[in-house]
Amino acid sequence: MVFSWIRRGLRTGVLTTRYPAVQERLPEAFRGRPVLDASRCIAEQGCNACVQVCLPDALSLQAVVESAGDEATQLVLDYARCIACGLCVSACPQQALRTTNEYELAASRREDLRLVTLFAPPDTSGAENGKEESNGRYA
Amino acid sequence: MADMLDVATREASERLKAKVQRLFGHSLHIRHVDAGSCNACESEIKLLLNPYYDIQRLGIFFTTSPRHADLLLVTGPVTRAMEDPLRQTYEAMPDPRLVVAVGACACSGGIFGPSAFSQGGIESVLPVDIFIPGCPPSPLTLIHGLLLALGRVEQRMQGGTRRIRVSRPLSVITPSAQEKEVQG
Amino acid sequence: MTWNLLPAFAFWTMFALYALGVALALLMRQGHAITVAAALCAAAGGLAALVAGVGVLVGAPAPGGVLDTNLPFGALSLRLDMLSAFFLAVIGLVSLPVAVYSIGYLKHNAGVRRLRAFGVLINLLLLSLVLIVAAADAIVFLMAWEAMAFLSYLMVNFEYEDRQVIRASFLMLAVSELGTVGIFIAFLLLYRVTGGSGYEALRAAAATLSTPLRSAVFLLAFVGFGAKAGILPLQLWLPEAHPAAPSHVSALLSAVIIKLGIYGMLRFLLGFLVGTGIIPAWWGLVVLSIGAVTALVGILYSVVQDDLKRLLAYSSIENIGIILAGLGAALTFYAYHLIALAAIVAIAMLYHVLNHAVYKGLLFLGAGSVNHATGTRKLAQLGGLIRLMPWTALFFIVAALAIAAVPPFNGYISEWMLLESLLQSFAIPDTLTKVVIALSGALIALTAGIAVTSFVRACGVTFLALPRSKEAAAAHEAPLSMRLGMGFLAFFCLALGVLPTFVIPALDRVTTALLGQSVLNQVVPPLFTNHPGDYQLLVTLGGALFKGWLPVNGLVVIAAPAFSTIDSPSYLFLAELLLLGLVMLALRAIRPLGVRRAGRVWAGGIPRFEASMTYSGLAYSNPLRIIFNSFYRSRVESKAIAAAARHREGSITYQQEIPPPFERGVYRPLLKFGEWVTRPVRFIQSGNLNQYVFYIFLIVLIVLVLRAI
Amino acid sequence: MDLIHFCTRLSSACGSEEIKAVRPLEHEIVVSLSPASLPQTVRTLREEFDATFVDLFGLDQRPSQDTFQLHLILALDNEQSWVHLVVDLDTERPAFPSLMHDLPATDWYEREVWEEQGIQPEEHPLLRRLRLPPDWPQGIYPHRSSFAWSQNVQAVEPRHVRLEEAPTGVVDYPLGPVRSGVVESGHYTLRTVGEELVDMHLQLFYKHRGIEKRAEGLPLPLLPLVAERISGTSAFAHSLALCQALESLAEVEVPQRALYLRTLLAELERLYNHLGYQADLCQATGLVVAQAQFDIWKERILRLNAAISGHRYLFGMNVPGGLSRDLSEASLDMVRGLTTTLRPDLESLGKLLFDSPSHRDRLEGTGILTPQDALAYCAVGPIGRASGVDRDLRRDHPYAAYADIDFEVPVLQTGDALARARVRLEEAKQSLRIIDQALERLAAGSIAVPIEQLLAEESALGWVESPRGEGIHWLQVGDDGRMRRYRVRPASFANWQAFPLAVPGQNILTDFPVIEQSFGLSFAGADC
Repeated sequence: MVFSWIRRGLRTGVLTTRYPAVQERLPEAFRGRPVLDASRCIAEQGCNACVQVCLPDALSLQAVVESAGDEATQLVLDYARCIACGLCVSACPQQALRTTNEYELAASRREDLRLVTLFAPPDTSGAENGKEESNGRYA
Repeated sequence: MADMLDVATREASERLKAKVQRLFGHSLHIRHVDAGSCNACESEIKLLLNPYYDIQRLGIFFTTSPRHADLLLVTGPVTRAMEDPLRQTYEAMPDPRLVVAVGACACSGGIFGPSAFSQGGIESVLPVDIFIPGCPPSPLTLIHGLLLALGRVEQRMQGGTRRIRVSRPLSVITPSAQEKEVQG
Repeated sequence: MTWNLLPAFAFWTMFALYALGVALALLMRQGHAITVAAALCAAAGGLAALVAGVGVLVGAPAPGGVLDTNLPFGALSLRLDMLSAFFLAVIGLVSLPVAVYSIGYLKHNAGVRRLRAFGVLINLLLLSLVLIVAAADAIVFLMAWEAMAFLSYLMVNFEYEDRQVIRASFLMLAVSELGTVGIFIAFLLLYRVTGGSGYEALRAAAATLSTPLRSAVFLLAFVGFGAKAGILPLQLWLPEAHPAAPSHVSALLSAVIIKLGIYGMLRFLLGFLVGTGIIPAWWGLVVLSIGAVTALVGILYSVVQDDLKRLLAYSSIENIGIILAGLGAALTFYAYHLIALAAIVAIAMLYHVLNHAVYKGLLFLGAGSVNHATGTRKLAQLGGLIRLMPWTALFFIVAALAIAAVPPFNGYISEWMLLESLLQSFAIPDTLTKVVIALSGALIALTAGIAVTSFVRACGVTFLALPRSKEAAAAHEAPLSMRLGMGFLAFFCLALGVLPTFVIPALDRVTTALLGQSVLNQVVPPLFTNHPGDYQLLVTLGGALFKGWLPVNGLVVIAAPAFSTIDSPSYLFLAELLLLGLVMLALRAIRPLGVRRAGRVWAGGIPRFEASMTYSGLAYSNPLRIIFNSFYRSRVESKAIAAAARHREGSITYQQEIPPPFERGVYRPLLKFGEWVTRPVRFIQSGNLNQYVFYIFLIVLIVLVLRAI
Repeated sequence: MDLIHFCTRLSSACGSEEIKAVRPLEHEIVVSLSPASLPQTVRTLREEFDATFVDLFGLDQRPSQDTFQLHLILALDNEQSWVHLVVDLDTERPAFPSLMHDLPATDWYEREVWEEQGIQPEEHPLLRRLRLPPDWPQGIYPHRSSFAWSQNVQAVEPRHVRLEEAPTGVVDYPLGPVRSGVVESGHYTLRTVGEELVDMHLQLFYKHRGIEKRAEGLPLPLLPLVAERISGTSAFAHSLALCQALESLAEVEVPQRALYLRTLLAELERLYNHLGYQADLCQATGLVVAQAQFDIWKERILRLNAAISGHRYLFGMNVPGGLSRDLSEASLDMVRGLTTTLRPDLESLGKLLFDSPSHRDRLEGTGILTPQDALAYCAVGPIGRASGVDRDLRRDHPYAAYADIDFEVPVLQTGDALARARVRLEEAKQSLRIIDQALERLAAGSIAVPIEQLLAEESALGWVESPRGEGIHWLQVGDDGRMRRYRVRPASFANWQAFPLAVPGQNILTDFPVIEQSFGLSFAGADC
């Protein structure tokens, strides 16, 4: 009896992942955290389709007043709240949202899980529009 | 002034964390507490011990008593009834000790809180060192989080603000759906 | 006066002190003063006894004297030979602290009459005890013996309102008298040979008896004194009398009085019968096997008791068993002319007598102060006392460690020597004998194991965890006098354990006197002398540390010459101290990380940790009960709830009942038989005083007539 | 027999003067009656129609109509339908006669109604806190319509449950809420004398999250998210039950393909649960290799789930009207691959497992739940089936595609840990059969129908045989077309009541972990 178990165990061989020494890959289909392609998002036009379907309030949208005094719109994506249900992705009219299969998501500070996208009015200095200036997130 | 103080405290905490990582670097004992999760997180945490992940190869073990534990692994949004037991468990742990929030519920309350029934995240009860988001976080995410607590891997997530210049005019925001829900 | 006259002086003042005690108790008026005066006299007497005993043991001339009377049975004589001296020392060693202890113990007991009674009785009782061992002829012995029986009966009866107490003390008296009959006949059998009642005469008489008659004497003495010592199946009075008596009395009972049973046996077996040369081997085997069984049964019942003092009483039975096993082994070896081995076992046995007197006395005093502080002896109601009465706890735990034979305390050395020497049976040619000895050795070993359980249980449930009743929660530390009494004995628990090589020479003198061969140099190799002989190796191994500093052979003990299995509690103790120091240093060296916090007990996050959640005595011993249940024949009634009742949180009931040993099997039938036999002669007990006077008159008449012809 | 005929029988049997109305719906007979006649009606239903008690809950109809209602749901397995008793209660002093004396199983339900709705069960022997936390103030009833999920409830001085004194010498061995290992939070008080287990008391509901209340008022697409989180390891089952209820309220036909895929996914969920269960049981008996073997399979299935559905626990698959995503041919092949490799392995594993003395001896005769107790406490699912309760919603009240799939329902009579383990293993094998059939009958087609809105002011019942047993979801929609009242009766809630009956008696302290694992109950699954 014992030996048949041992044999079984031996026959199974080694399955153990070598992570973190070797990176693993989750299946492509895996529904991980959503990421926003800001260039496609039309939040500044008052679209809040994604926010509407976000049960845990991971997505929120509010107006802020910039230092310059002009109105801006900010879309906050809080991964600490996100339950990766994927509803926002299907809700987005612009396909600006997609889920990823990244898995190294842990963070030591709450702020690190909070990604703010600020839609500011056109820059008088004529920088290229629709382009991201600072980039945080999954480095 | 305020942010200076914030900086000071952060430095202090960083120093403590560094010390902890030196100490626990190669062996860590975990006490898990379920503070009201749907048992998916438990299921994933248990699977860390199966042959596919086998975290013991990384020197990480689960212990029975918080007296032997270095790290408190908490799941769930901290329901009212679990608040005191959670506190007690934390008190029962020797210094220095780490707290890791597992899953959206523990990190922020997720879909459950704050409400009449739960605190909404363990941050409102205990100081949290590591947040592991996800619903539930996959075992690999858990391993990453635990190793991050030990300073054995790099953090990948970085928050922050990115600014998009848009030529289109800004229009007025309609209030988001959720406020409506809240008055039930 | 020179030092070697001191013992004789002490010996005679001892009697005076006891007499003084009695007188003061009778004359003084104020209650507490009576207690103090009487107790101090008793204590002083105890000290004197100790001095006299030890003095003689270390070589002072033996005091003694003859009072010639013209009574029909000749002269009354006292003499303190080695054996007597040893037991006198034991009596002194225990009675001194017990007397001091009683001062504090009785303070709360109001009632001058009662206190006066105590003052008189304790001194008389001690007087009778010392007379028993100091007696040098049968008459004095028997008179003192009867006095002891009766006085201890009165002492146990101290709280005579309680019917239970009356019953218990009467049972004790009855069994004791039963024994006395045996003893009396044994004496007569020897007496009628030469007509001399002096020990020398009796010894000589024993030599001339035929073997069957000598065996008869042996059996009578063994059973007669066994009744006092509490051998199976005559142990029944112990677990009754000990809880009934006030604790200082139970201490005397257990530490001294039952030992006098042993004394009597030694006097007869080794003193009278053995001295004559050949003895049949079966004597020893009988004593040995009965001893071993007594030990096992005693401890098996000790471990399941809920009453602390009853628990201790059963453990006394166990220890008597161990002592008897030693005696039996000694006799067996002697029968096979292995005198050296016999002497070694005898030393171990005497050592155990001494040790048991010390730690059992201490345990009873400890139980006494627990009872004094909480008003209960039920384990189920005690708990958590170590915080409330730390000193008592300390002393009790020391005694418990000693009785569990944990070095460096005294129980260890004697039990180790005993077990070692039981392993020597291979030296005996006869196979059956070997087997019996081996088996008894196994039983004793098992006993020792269970003894640990029993006393871990006793200490743990009494002193650790949380108080299980509000009485226990309101406990207070014992008054100074009681702590002094206990501390004195606790000190000896350690001293006798750490310095065996100071004790063994004295014991060796006793056995030499009895068996005629000294084994001192085999048991304690002369490492401190300049020619250690065979033990050169030990010397080079460092056995001779402290050479020339101490007035002893050495600090190393060899229990079994054949294997030369060696131990030295003294060095062990030093090592332990060293280790302790190192640990302390280590602890100092390691700085705790972070801050040190005192938190709640961890119990899984429940709001309150309560006494009901701590492990109970019943639960602790239950697995043992289950294992040995075929022997206990216990009854368990447990009602698990019906499904519907559960919703009313219907309470559960759990009852466990363990009848005392042999109750069903032996005593009940015996009792019935006894009643059946005595029915025809009941008329003798009419209750009419005149009739009793008439009986006495008749007896006297008969005696005179007998004397005339 | 057709429902109309049945209803007439029913009303005649129960004495029509109390029965106000009997209204046959599809699979459901709604009977409205007065409180007084409740016990008699229930007795008749159970004795003459052998109906099984399923659920009891209260309903606060205010403000729309000014009434309190008590709802009882009983299953008529032979008629493949449900009896739904509706009792209108007095609004001032809502009360009803307690059913507990006939039917001990109703104990927890009545206590729940009492504490969460303020409805008084008369002559209930022990009205004590059940689900609400100890610091919850008296007189605040979370299931009254006036109460909002997100409102702030002031904590009061906690009132903890106090058990009555144990007999002297009997130890109250506290276990939990924070217990050894990675387990959910719950508290046991084991009453033991050394080894013997004399009695045990159960303290659950440390994890009360107010899920039912959470769901109320949410828009349709978000509802499954809540249902999934009742118990993560039966997420698919619960969301399925909810969706079925919603679909019957929307009166839509779910496309065939979706039905078959739902069946398939539901069985995948059952499979990984039952294999994980065996692993935990092996852990309890210390059979490490076997534990590893079963854990490996569990992980493989979870990975398969992730690959085909995007989530290891199948969250977000069910949507009202069908499924959120189709399974590609590749995915289906993966499933085929799994079944073909798993089937033989499961056979040999099972054989090896139950032939291992070290394992078997710990299970045999341990923690016996007698058939009588199982019936009295309405034990459901594998637990019930191991104690002779021959019920399985997949067979007795078919849903999804189970009607035209054939499979066996293993039932054992002994009710000990071994029986529970065997039933679970046999079910796993059956699951493989079901998956294969689902795979071969799977036809191409759409996987969901859109749902515009729900019938206002209507209610519907949804049911599912979750891995842990029968799960019941009942919901009522308000005039705004949104959920007004959501009621969930998960499987574990029913089975936890039966659990304490299996512990005292012949078992010893070290049996307890085995007993606990052999029930394999979920705390979250009991408490929503």
